[in-house]
Amino acid sequence: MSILKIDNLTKRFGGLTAVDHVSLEVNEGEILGLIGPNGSGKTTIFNLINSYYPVSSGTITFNGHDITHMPTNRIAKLGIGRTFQVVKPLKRLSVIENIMVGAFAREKTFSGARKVATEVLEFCHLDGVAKMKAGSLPIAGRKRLEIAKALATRPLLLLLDETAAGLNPTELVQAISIIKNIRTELGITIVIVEHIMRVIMTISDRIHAIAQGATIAEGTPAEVSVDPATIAAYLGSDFKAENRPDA
Amino acid sequence: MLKIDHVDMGYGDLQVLWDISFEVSQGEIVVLVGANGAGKSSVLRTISNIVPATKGNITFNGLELTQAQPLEIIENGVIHVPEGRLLFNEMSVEENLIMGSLSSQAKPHRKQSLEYCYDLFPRLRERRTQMAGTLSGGEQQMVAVARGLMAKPKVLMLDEPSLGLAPILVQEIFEIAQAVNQEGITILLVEQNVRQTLAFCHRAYVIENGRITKTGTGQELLNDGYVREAFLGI
Amino acid sequence: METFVQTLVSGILIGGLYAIIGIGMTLIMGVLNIINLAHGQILMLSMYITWVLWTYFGIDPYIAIFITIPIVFFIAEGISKFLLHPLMGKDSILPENQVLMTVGIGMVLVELARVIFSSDYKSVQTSYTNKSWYLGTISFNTPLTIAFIISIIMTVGLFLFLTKTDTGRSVRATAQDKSAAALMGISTGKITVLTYGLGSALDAAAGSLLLPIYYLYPDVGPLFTVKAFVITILGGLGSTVGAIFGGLILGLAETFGATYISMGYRDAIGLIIFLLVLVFFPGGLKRFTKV
Amino acid sequence: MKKYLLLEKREWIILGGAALAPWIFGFSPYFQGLLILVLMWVVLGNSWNLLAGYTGQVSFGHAAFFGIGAYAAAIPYHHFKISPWWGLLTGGLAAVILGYFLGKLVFRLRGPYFALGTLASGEILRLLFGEEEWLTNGHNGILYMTTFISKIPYYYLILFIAMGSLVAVKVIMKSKLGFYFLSIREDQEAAEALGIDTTKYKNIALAISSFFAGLAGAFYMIYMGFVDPEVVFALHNISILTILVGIIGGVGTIWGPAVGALIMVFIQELFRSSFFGVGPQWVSQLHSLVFGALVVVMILYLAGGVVGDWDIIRKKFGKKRVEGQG
Amino acid sequence: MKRIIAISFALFMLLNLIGCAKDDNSSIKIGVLLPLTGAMAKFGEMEKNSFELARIEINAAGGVKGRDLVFVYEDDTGKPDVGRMGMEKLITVDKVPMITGGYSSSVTFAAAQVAQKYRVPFLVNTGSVDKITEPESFDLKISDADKFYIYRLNPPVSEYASGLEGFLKNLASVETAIIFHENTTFGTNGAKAFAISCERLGIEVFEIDSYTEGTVDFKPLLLKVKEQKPDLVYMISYVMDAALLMKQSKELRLSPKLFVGAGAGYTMPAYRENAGIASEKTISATLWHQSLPVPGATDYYNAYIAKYDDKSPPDYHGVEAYAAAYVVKDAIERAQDFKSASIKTALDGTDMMTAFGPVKFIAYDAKINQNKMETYVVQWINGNLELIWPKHLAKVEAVYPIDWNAEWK
Repeated sequence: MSILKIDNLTKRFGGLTAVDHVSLEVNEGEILGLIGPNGSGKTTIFNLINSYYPVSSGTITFNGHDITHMPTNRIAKLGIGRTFQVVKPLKRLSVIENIMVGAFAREKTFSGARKVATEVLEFCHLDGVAKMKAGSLPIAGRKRLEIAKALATRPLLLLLDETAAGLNPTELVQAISIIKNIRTELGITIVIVEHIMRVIMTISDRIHAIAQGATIAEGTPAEVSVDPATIAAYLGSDFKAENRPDA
Repeated sequence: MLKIDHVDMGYGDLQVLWDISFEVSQGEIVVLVGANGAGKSSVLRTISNIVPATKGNITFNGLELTQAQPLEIIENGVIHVPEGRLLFNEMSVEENLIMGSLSSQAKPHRKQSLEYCYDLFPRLRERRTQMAGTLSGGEQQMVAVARGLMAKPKVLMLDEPSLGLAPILVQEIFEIAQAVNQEGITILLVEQNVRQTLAFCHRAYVIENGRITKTGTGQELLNDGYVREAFLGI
Repeated sequence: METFVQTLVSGILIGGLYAIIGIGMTLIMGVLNIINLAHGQILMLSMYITWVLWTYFGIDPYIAIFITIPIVFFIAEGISKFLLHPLMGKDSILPENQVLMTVGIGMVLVELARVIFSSDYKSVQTSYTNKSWYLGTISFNTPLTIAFIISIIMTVGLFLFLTKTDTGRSVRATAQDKSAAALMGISTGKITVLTYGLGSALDAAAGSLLLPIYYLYPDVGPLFTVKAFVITILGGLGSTVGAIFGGLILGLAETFGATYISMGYRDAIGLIIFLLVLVFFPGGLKRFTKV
Repeated sequence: MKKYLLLEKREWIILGGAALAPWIFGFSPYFQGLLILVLMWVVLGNSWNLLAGYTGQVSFGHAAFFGIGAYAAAIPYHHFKISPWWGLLTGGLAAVILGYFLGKLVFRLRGPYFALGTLASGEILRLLFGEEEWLTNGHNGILYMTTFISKIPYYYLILFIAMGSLVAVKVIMKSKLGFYFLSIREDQEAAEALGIDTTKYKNIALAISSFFAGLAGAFYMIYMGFVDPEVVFALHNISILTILVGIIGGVGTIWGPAVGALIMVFIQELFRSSFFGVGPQWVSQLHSLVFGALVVVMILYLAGGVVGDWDIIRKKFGKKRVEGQG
Repeated sequence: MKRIIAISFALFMLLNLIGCAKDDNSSIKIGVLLPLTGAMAKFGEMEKNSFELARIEINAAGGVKGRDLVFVYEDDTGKPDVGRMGMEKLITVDKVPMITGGYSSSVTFAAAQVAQKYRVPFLVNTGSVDKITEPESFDLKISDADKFYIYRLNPPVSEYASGLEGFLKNLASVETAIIFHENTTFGTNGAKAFAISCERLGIEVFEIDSYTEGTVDFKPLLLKVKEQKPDLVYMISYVMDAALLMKQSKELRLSPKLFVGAGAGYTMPAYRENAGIASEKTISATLWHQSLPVPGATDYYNAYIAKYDDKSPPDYHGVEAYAAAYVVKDAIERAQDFKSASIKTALDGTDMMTAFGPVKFIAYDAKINQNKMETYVVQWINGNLELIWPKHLAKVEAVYPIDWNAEWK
């Protein structure tokens, strides 16, 4: 069952085609990895899914709703949560307040939101810093807060944009376990953009590779990494150095 | 020539670089490779003293860069071509190039430098009056590199010049880098595009989480199992 | 027909004067990215300086420009350096803190003027203040014509400065991309401070040009602050050529509105155009002029 | 920090003090008048603070709402001799309606452009109300003989409104609405991604804000018995002073506008009256100068305002006092 | 937070003490409400100077009932709300038995309400909007003179042009007119009043048009004159706008039969100074002129110039204040005691001569406690402001008709 279906999605900025007729499907309960070199259009695809940019052509269907031209907040209400590559904490609010803002999407009352927020705090291992101002969190905390805020909205689908970048090995392990838990414990479908190959190859069920805004390969991690087209067109020319946790 | 010695750097309470040390010698092409957010660009920003180092020394031909004004650094020939090009979009190509030659040491040669750049990038000569913001990505990257060259660099620091470019253009940019190097300009390159850069560089450093974790010649690293595995993910 | 032509002439002449007030603002707003609510007060300040020069030293306002400009430039540099620049890095809830600072500065300037010069109206009477020349039956006010010519000259001068000199290019570069400018070795802090001074110096020229036409009292400023906004938004931020056209359009719109709609709505017309441009054509005329 | 009916104990003490204030100080109608003015600015300040301080939409045109509120009380009186007291019902409402339409226009703008847009809106209304004499009596303004000689009824009325605005802000900021406002202030894009209809919530913030500003305007009409477009739609004397009240007291704090209003009214009056007639006459010339200088110094050194930067102030001055007491 | 409360409490108490501290029997304090700062401070200053001039003269001559006369000035800053507050302070803190002053119409009216409420006589000397002395606007009736505490020395704005009416009827023959006015209370009411005068005189009014104070370019307005060619242009403006209007009229070579100003700006030396030759032969209504054969008029004028500044001589605003000071003295002297009620009774009986002219508070039309007086017409002739109407007082012959081309050479 596909929860998100992207059909011939195209985005042009002036003369530049940032996303070029990309079609992809995300099945309920899976983790889909979206890979591609820097500037290949991954974040743009996220920005199109939740309507930060207007779509030039193509359609996006989520859970049976056509969300191509729906405003961002309604898409979020429908159940797509996302994180930002450049984290966007609500700086002058405390960590728990940040998460409560997300929780209010489904909760009407203060106490209800607080309850949800407390659960999410624990889930993302943020309970120790609940009262801290979000602006003064270290990077790892901010990345987790980003996930926590999105989780608090109780999404059906979570778009994770480079949540592991800039983390040290221990933090990375923690982040991976959180992401895995999101699927196993909360049953939330995930689309993840990540540069750290190890991360994406180990947690993804399927991989969708793009370069220059266009799809170049799709399949299981094993398939994609041996796909001749990928190696030739993508891995071959855009060879990537990877970060990896020191074992 | 350029010596980075036990440098720490951070923004506020967030430490980004940890005890970075490396050296670049005259005429070399040195590459810093690493994932997004590993701190590669921060190294360059620290060298240009846009963000001050919190610890350690950076010297260039004996000049202490951590104590120098940004303009002083430029005048001494340490030139930074930033990630994402950072062109002045509402200025013409030529004006963008001129902006590269503000320093007292580059200004007298402005005319020759312009000619030199136009010879290197004939396409820019055609588009000299066009607004930089209206150029294609590859052309913009050319302007960025050319703008760096206008400053009469001794060391040219290129931050991800391949960003968002089609493979054919990436090839072209790297060829230009090599050509510039042939002219005697030292190059410090930051790249994610490991295979191609490692293939032509003299030496490389791998940066992870703000620390240097591996070093060697390009070929050594290309053959290194660790690097191969990390990049392929299998 | 005569009314129409005369209205046109008046509109253009007054528009030239507006333009030079607007250019300073457009420079400041473009580079510093703040709304300078003290712009009119700086104008007031320069008018007082010009007035003092005329009254006590007998220096003609058009010559006084050369004295007023540097004085105002240095005062503005001080304001920018010690009052506005320190706010740049400060984290505060309102990003508009610098704007509010200009409000405070404006209040202080007005009240200082009131303490020093009292609230009396001041004006200068020179041999040419009441002169005008004629083309057929159409009259051209002499000081306004001079102001118009000087403002064109100054705009061209500013345009050349911004496009042909390194400092000028640095100003534009800073306006477009601060971090890129810093990489070029430009001290963006210094450029910002300089730009405020430069914008205010243009304002000062406007003050000297305005004095023979108009009159002076401590509260004269806000009227022109609002006009400067309108021109800036109309012409597009940081656009000198845009400011000229913005000034002319405002002058013409006001004058035609006043002639053919109602004099009482004169100021409202400018503001309504302003609001419409702000909301529906962000970028103003800059789209067409590019500079 | 026990709470009794929405407020903390010390807040009740302050309100109690405020309720007794006109009686404590010698029944002097002059001082009562000053207090009324303070409270009116508290309402305006609170109104602005909700929109600017908490929602991040810095309005430079709050006079529009204040003025429309005042005219909502005045126009029916002018044409039909309907008591301006009805303005307490219609004033806020009229301001909300105006806010609805203005919001459609100005919420397309962000940051400094929003500020400019609101500024222009306020100014356009001022000109409009001055010109449309058939409706507003133009620059003659509308006058009416106020109902009470005593200040006391007005004092309690405005105290009630000020309290209402304070409690409203406090309650809102502890609810979903408040959280949404804050998130819009902090990061509009992040807020959208969390499912917040930012346009809708900005409009709600504007509606509440304009309601109280309109109410303050209606009160002004009832209390002063006089409106004129130059007074109630004034850019400097209403719109900008409202902002300065917020800045001095502390933007985005519950008690900031109250403290700011107190400071502004008393400093201005202190100087305007030459230290209440004790000082030399020329001091009165300085009242605006001193206030302007205060604004400059505050923004430079205490950008959070007296309440927002209370900790800094206490550190600087508090210690000495403790030693002195010891 | 507690400290704040404590400090503010202490402040309040201190202020209260200050407010109550002063009381002595050697002087009599009278309140004066004037704009001493803000845009209208120039006129406020002129009036304050005149009050002080009168005070010094009065005290030098033995004061009032053996006490020194003291004026307590309150700055209304040109804003009605501040004016009200100042008024309250005068009444409740300074506890003055009577108040005078009142410059701008809107402030004066707002302040008058306070005086009426507290039943403290308020002698208005400049605020000119009609309703100030109309009991109806204070919810009173014409018959309520004993409850009405507002008095006015100067004529209401509707009568500013009364002298002009006579002039137009007898000396100049005009059939059509255009009226320009600043869009203030003073301006709009003056324009309406003159339109009514025109109706009485059978003059057709082409257009009544307003402008905002501080306009730079009046040409759109003046072009209407060029198009419609009225015989008379009537203008209600303060001094700088007046000068600009005339300068630009000259520039456009307008040639109506008459340019007439409605007092205010058109009689001030600054008008002549700024408009230069363009002011020549313009006519204005005025409430006063120093050459009037009124005892004390010239003396006041000379004394003012001698004491203050010969560069900005006083106009009718100044003499209004000066005269008000003498009316105050007269009333207090006749009053039984220093209480407000007694002073009111004394004011009712005022019938005296001042440098401004005769003062007597009477009831007529919808007004009570209003001093009814003649107004005058002046003309700038060879750079001097000369009285040209009423004819029996005029020392100089009016210049009419006027050849503008010759005048403006």
